[in-house]
Amino acid sequence: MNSGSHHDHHEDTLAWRIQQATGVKLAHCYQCGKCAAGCPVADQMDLPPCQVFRMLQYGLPEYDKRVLESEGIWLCLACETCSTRCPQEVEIPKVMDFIRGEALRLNLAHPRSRDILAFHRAFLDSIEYTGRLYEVGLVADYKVRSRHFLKDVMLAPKMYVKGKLGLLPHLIKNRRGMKHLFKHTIGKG
Amino acid sequence: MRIGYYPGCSLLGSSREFDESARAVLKALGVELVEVPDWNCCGASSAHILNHELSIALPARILALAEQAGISEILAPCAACSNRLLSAQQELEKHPELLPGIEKAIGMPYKGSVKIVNILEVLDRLKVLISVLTTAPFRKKVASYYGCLLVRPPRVVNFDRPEDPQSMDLLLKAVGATPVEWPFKTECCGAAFSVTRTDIVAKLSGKLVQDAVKRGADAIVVACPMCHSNLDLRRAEINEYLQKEYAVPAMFITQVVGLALGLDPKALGLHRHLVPVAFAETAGVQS
Amino acid sequence: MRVLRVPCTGRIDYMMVLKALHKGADGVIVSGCHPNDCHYTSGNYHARRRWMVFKKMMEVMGVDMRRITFSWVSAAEGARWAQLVNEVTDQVRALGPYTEFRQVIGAGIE
Amino acid sequence: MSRIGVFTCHCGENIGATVDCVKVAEMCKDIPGVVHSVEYKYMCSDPGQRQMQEAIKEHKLDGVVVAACSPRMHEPTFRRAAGDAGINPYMCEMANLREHCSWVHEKGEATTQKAADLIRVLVEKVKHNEPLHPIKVPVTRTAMVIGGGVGGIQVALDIANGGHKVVLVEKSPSIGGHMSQLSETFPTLDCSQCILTPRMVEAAQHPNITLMTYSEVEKVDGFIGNFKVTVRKKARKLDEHLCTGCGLCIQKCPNKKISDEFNEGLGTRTAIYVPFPQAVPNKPVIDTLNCTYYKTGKCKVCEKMCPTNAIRFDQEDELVTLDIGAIVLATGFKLMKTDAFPEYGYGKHKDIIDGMQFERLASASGPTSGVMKRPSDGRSPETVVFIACSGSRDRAKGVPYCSKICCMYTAKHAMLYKHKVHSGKAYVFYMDIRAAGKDYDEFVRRAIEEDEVKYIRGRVSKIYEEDGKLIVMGADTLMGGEPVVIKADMVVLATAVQSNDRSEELAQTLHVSYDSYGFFAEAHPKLRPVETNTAGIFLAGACQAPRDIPETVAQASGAAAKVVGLFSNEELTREPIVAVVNRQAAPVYSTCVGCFICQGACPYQAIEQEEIMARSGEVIMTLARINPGLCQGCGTCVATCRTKAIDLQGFSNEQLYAELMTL
Amino acid sequence: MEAVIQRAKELLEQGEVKAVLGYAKGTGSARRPHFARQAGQLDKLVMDEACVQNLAVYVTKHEVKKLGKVAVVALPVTQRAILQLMAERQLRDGSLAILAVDDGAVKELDSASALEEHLALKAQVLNAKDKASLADLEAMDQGQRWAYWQKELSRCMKCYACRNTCPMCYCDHCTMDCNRPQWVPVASHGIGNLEYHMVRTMHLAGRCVECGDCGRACPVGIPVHLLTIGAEETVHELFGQRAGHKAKLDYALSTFKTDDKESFIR
Repeated sequence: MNSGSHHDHHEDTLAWRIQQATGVKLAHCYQCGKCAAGCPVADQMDLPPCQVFRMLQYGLPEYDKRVLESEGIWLCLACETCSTRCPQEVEIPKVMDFIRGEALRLNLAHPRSRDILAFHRAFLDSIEYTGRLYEVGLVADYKVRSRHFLKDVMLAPKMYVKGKLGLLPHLIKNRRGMKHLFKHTIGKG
Repeated sequence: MRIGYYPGCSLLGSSREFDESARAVLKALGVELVEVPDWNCCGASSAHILNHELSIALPARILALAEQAGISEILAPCAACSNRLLSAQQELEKHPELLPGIEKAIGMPYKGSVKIVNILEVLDRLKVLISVLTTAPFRKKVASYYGCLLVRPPRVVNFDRPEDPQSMDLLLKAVGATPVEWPFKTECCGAAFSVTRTDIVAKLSGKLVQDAVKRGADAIVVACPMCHSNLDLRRAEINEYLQKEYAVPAMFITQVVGLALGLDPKALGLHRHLVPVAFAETAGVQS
Repeated sequence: MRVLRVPCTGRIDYMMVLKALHKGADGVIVSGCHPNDCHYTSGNYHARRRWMVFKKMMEVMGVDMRRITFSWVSAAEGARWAQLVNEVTDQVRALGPYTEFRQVIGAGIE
Repeated sequence: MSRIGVFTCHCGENIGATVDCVKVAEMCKDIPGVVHSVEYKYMCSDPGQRQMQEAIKEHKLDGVVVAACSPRMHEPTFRRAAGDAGINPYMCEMANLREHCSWVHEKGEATTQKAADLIRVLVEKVKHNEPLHPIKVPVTRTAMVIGGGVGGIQVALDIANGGHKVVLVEKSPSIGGHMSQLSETFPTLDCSQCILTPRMVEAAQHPNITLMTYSEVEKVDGFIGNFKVTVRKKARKLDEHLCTGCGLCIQKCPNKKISDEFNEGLGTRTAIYVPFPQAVPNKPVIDTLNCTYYKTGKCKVCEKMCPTNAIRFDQEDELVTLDIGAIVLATGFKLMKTDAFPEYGYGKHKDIIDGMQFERLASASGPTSGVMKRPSDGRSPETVVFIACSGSRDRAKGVPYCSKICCMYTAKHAMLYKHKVHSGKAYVFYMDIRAAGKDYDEFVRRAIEEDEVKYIRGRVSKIYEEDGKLIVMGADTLMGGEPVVIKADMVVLATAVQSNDRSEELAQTLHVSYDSYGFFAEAHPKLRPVETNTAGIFLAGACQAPRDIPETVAQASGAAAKVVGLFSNEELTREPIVAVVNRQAAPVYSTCVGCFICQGACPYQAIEQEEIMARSGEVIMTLARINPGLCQGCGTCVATCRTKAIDLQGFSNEQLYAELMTL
Repeated sequence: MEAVIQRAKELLEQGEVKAVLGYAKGTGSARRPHFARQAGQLDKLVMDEACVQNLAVYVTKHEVKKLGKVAVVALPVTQRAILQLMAERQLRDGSLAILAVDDGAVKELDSASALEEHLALKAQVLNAKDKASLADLEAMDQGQRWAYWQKELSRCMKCYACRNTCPMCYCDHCTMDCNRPQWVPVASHGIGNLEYHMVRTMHLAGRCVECGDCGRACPVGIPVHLLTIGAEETVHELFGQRAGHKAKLDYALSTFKTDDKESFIR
């Protein structure tokens, strides 16, 4: 017996790739706007979440590109307010995660995402080499990557005084295991 | 009571006082903590942005290490850590096909048998004991601030109710505090944008500080290191954004409970805050 | 997938399941109205007990019970029925022909 | 040897598009016993049926298989046609090529082969069919209507005016239902009570209608034409015959602070009360949960005041059993409560109300006498936000369906508000405006164009309270999802229409089907919308799905017509699908061993004992016998019988075995 | 034993019963059923550990019923079978004098209610050997169980000894003999054997008194009693009902509870 679901899959669309990777079906979104209404950063986004979904629903290359190039996708805080309240139970942050990955893969990430990306990369590098987050190293690395050398120069000494900044990294014992872990996940490329 | 313990990176650095106060309070309540040996970072707010598998493998390694150490229940005080651990555990439960790849990456078997709990859940179990042992009731008006990760997404964390949660309020009542009725218990503070988009943090956290004060709170009580650093370390930026000097301190729930139990403010790391807890020294002598 | 119509789950004699296997079915779905929702008041409650005992007996005999699916689907649940049939047919296809049982049938042909 | 005819239907494209019907008809000719096999575009059409009838005569067929759609649709059609052609109607069976084959498979050789296989199975069944004869049963010409809202009243009046007795059962103290709570009705804005109360009075005074208010159905036995219904008459704690409805008891009751259900908690009532001034019957009940006497053993003020000594503190519930021929369910709906909305404060904000509460605020007979006052502090709200689809079309809240009435009543609410507070601002958050109905869209346009209600297309994410205002955080999807924040004085949630409390329990009592939301299921969504799957039980109104007043009343009249039609017969014929215990010649008599295990399995107490006696009067054996009047043909006894002594006509062991062995 | 013989003698001599059914010495150490229709034949009666057969199988036979009231030397399994047969209306209440022998004591019971009362006093315990065998079966995986039963049943020649020795298989017209339709193939081959034992098990689930006679009767040593006893234990676990304990029919498969618990129906 056939399931009867033999629609054409537009494999070249972002919507299809999202469904494959996250299981989220874009068609579930009926554009009620509740996500945008509750999103703490919607007013800063060039495309609020419901607009991102609207564009993806078309399945047209020019709209997919606009989504991938948007700044808004980098502002999502993954606070899950939208998905918690979504009447259609769409896991929006999961989709945002995936779109960001695609934007990077296709070299379409918004220029202003550079800082955010620099932070995340520095974060992961830190744990790849030490196993745990080394905050001083992270901030230094971030500064180099983002070229915001002067950012937070005032905060660090205060934190140090309060005993909140360790100058030496915490190293875990099995650092080779950590390298192995990165190699077999993000490093699979 | 014996329970596994996963402090997470923040509790070793910028939120050291959360670790200190959690250990102090749980010790006072007779809970023995068994730290997960050679634990690693959970990936927190970065791994899932860049790579899905990595975001599962990092927590999976922690849980597998806990399993090897014979830990059946693990406390992750950091809300971000407990959220990531739970997400990874459920993702592996829902998609067993991912398991071989993950086990290969972490170089260990993973069973998924460890139960993950947050600090409020553990304190909630000890609530009766806490109220009995309270020697210095915390007679302050407080804004209990849960943030995002403790209660959302509800299908993952399955803890308290997603809007207007109650567990921290009840705990605070148990130690003599008066929680204010406020609508921003689970609004986002700006989370991981602490370093990169401080402007957004100032705005979102600013809204929280402003409203808490307006509703008469003497302190904002948190259970998440990220929330705490945004409300405390970023207070200068918040005040600049709001064009007003707000001095309301942000305290960890463990610090509040610790004070109520009569523990030494220093042992609770209260001196580490950038926004001073002005009443900390006197809190102990109030009745 | 072939459908055999009976008025009520209460009418479903376990012999019918055995005969379906005998005729070479690789999977069987036994289905009817939800408990409490029987068109004939309580036929499905009796059926439920019968299935509980039957399933255990089949397990003791070593029959592969992944091939027999019991389910409640009401007349108002078309989509659920379609989903069930798709899932079960996929599952049974994945299991392949029930060769163990077929060998026994083969032994019966004189 | 059987002479069977096979008639394969294309059902237009329904079967023909994926199944090669011509080939199927050819293949069927090779089935042993089949002497005639043809296909036709529409077998159910007149020429199609005639073709079958002619073939029966011409080829002297003794059995027929019609390979077409589901037997649920056309089995009666073809059986009647076969019967008219001279063979026993039960010698006709249907193979379901449409639902079981063509609709679920793609075009191809395998699909055609499967179609032929399905027919083969039914041919084998027909070979084992026996001629059967319908069973006649008498009809009790009294109807019961359950639910005394506008739908139930309409059903009762229509049946009563058709000349038949009706018992109208209502669980609350008065008939009238939700409609009696409404202020005005869309799209005409006429007063709800003004049009409803005359109907209530008419029902109460009709000689053919017996009202049973404050009563609930406990148990239903029997079958179409012959139900036995047990009704619990809850104790009003007064003698209805003595009570004149003077109301002195109510005036003097000291306990006046009880939350008033009729006013949706916005007002208060006494412990002895009538729900509303126009209640029918206008006889009070004592709320024993709140009455001081029942709580403390002291008070009895009402008893002292009553001029006719009608109060009966010791009155108990009474169980009444009635003979009923047909039942109509008109039990209505309930609204989702505001506490189901975490993001809107779990119902803790007094000024966030639901649609029915707004009706009471707007009603001249309501707690504010129709003056707009918000519940928290009684101030006139200057800004009101109405939120449509609150909980509806929201799978996260378990209600994926559209509640259907909210678009219209929200427009009405906004309009009523604007009429009462001219300077006020009314905002409506909506997702779609569903205003299909006579004068409906015009009504919504009037709200927008003339009364200047601001419609915003988007959902509201959160509402919180700040400085005495409700901060409504929405978004405008027509402005690219831009966040919209409105500081409101009052928020009205058009909450979802849900099946009534305990509707599933009632459905189980009546053995009718219900959907996963607790709404009663109709027998066919298009063609049998007022019937249930259980013969003799009908539906009207919102107990089946969300409905507005005009639809409910229309459906009520439809259900009444069905009942009146049923009552136009002296006797009913029932399908002869019943169980029988075999009988054989002496000395065997039957393969029944008389263990009577079947008795426990029968849901209908249809299995009796029969003693086989010798001429001497000595009992040789005691065997089971099935009363065909009581047996409904479920077949549970058949599957329970070890010696296969019981069989089910129409689904016999031989028939099913033949089908199975043809799979 | 003396007490039993004594009482049996009285009953027989006073004409209260027409015959006494008990055990006598058989070949070797075996015991066989013994019908005594005169007092003189009573001396052959024995009662010892070797008396295991469930004598209830004889009391439903037409020949025995025709005799009139009969006294039966009844082990607990026999008592249970008789009570179940009365509940299933195969024996008239009062048609037997039951000489209950358990733990050496003798008690005369002449009604179903007396039997029910008597049986309620003692818990029904499965013997250790059968319990262990059932546990072994349980421990196997599905494939192993299949292989086990296929091997065992391959020896079955459908002699129906298991059926004939069973007190609950009293039907005059067994399903096995039903040929319209022929549900179970007659021949003793793979499917025929498998289906026969499945049907026998289902027919006895909730009715088996766990005497184990079917297993003992099998000439080729197939442990068929494990099937019926296993099914009876399943019924007891699932529904808390047991065959042979109630005077009024209390058959698990013709009753139900609305909250019967299962987890496999989707």
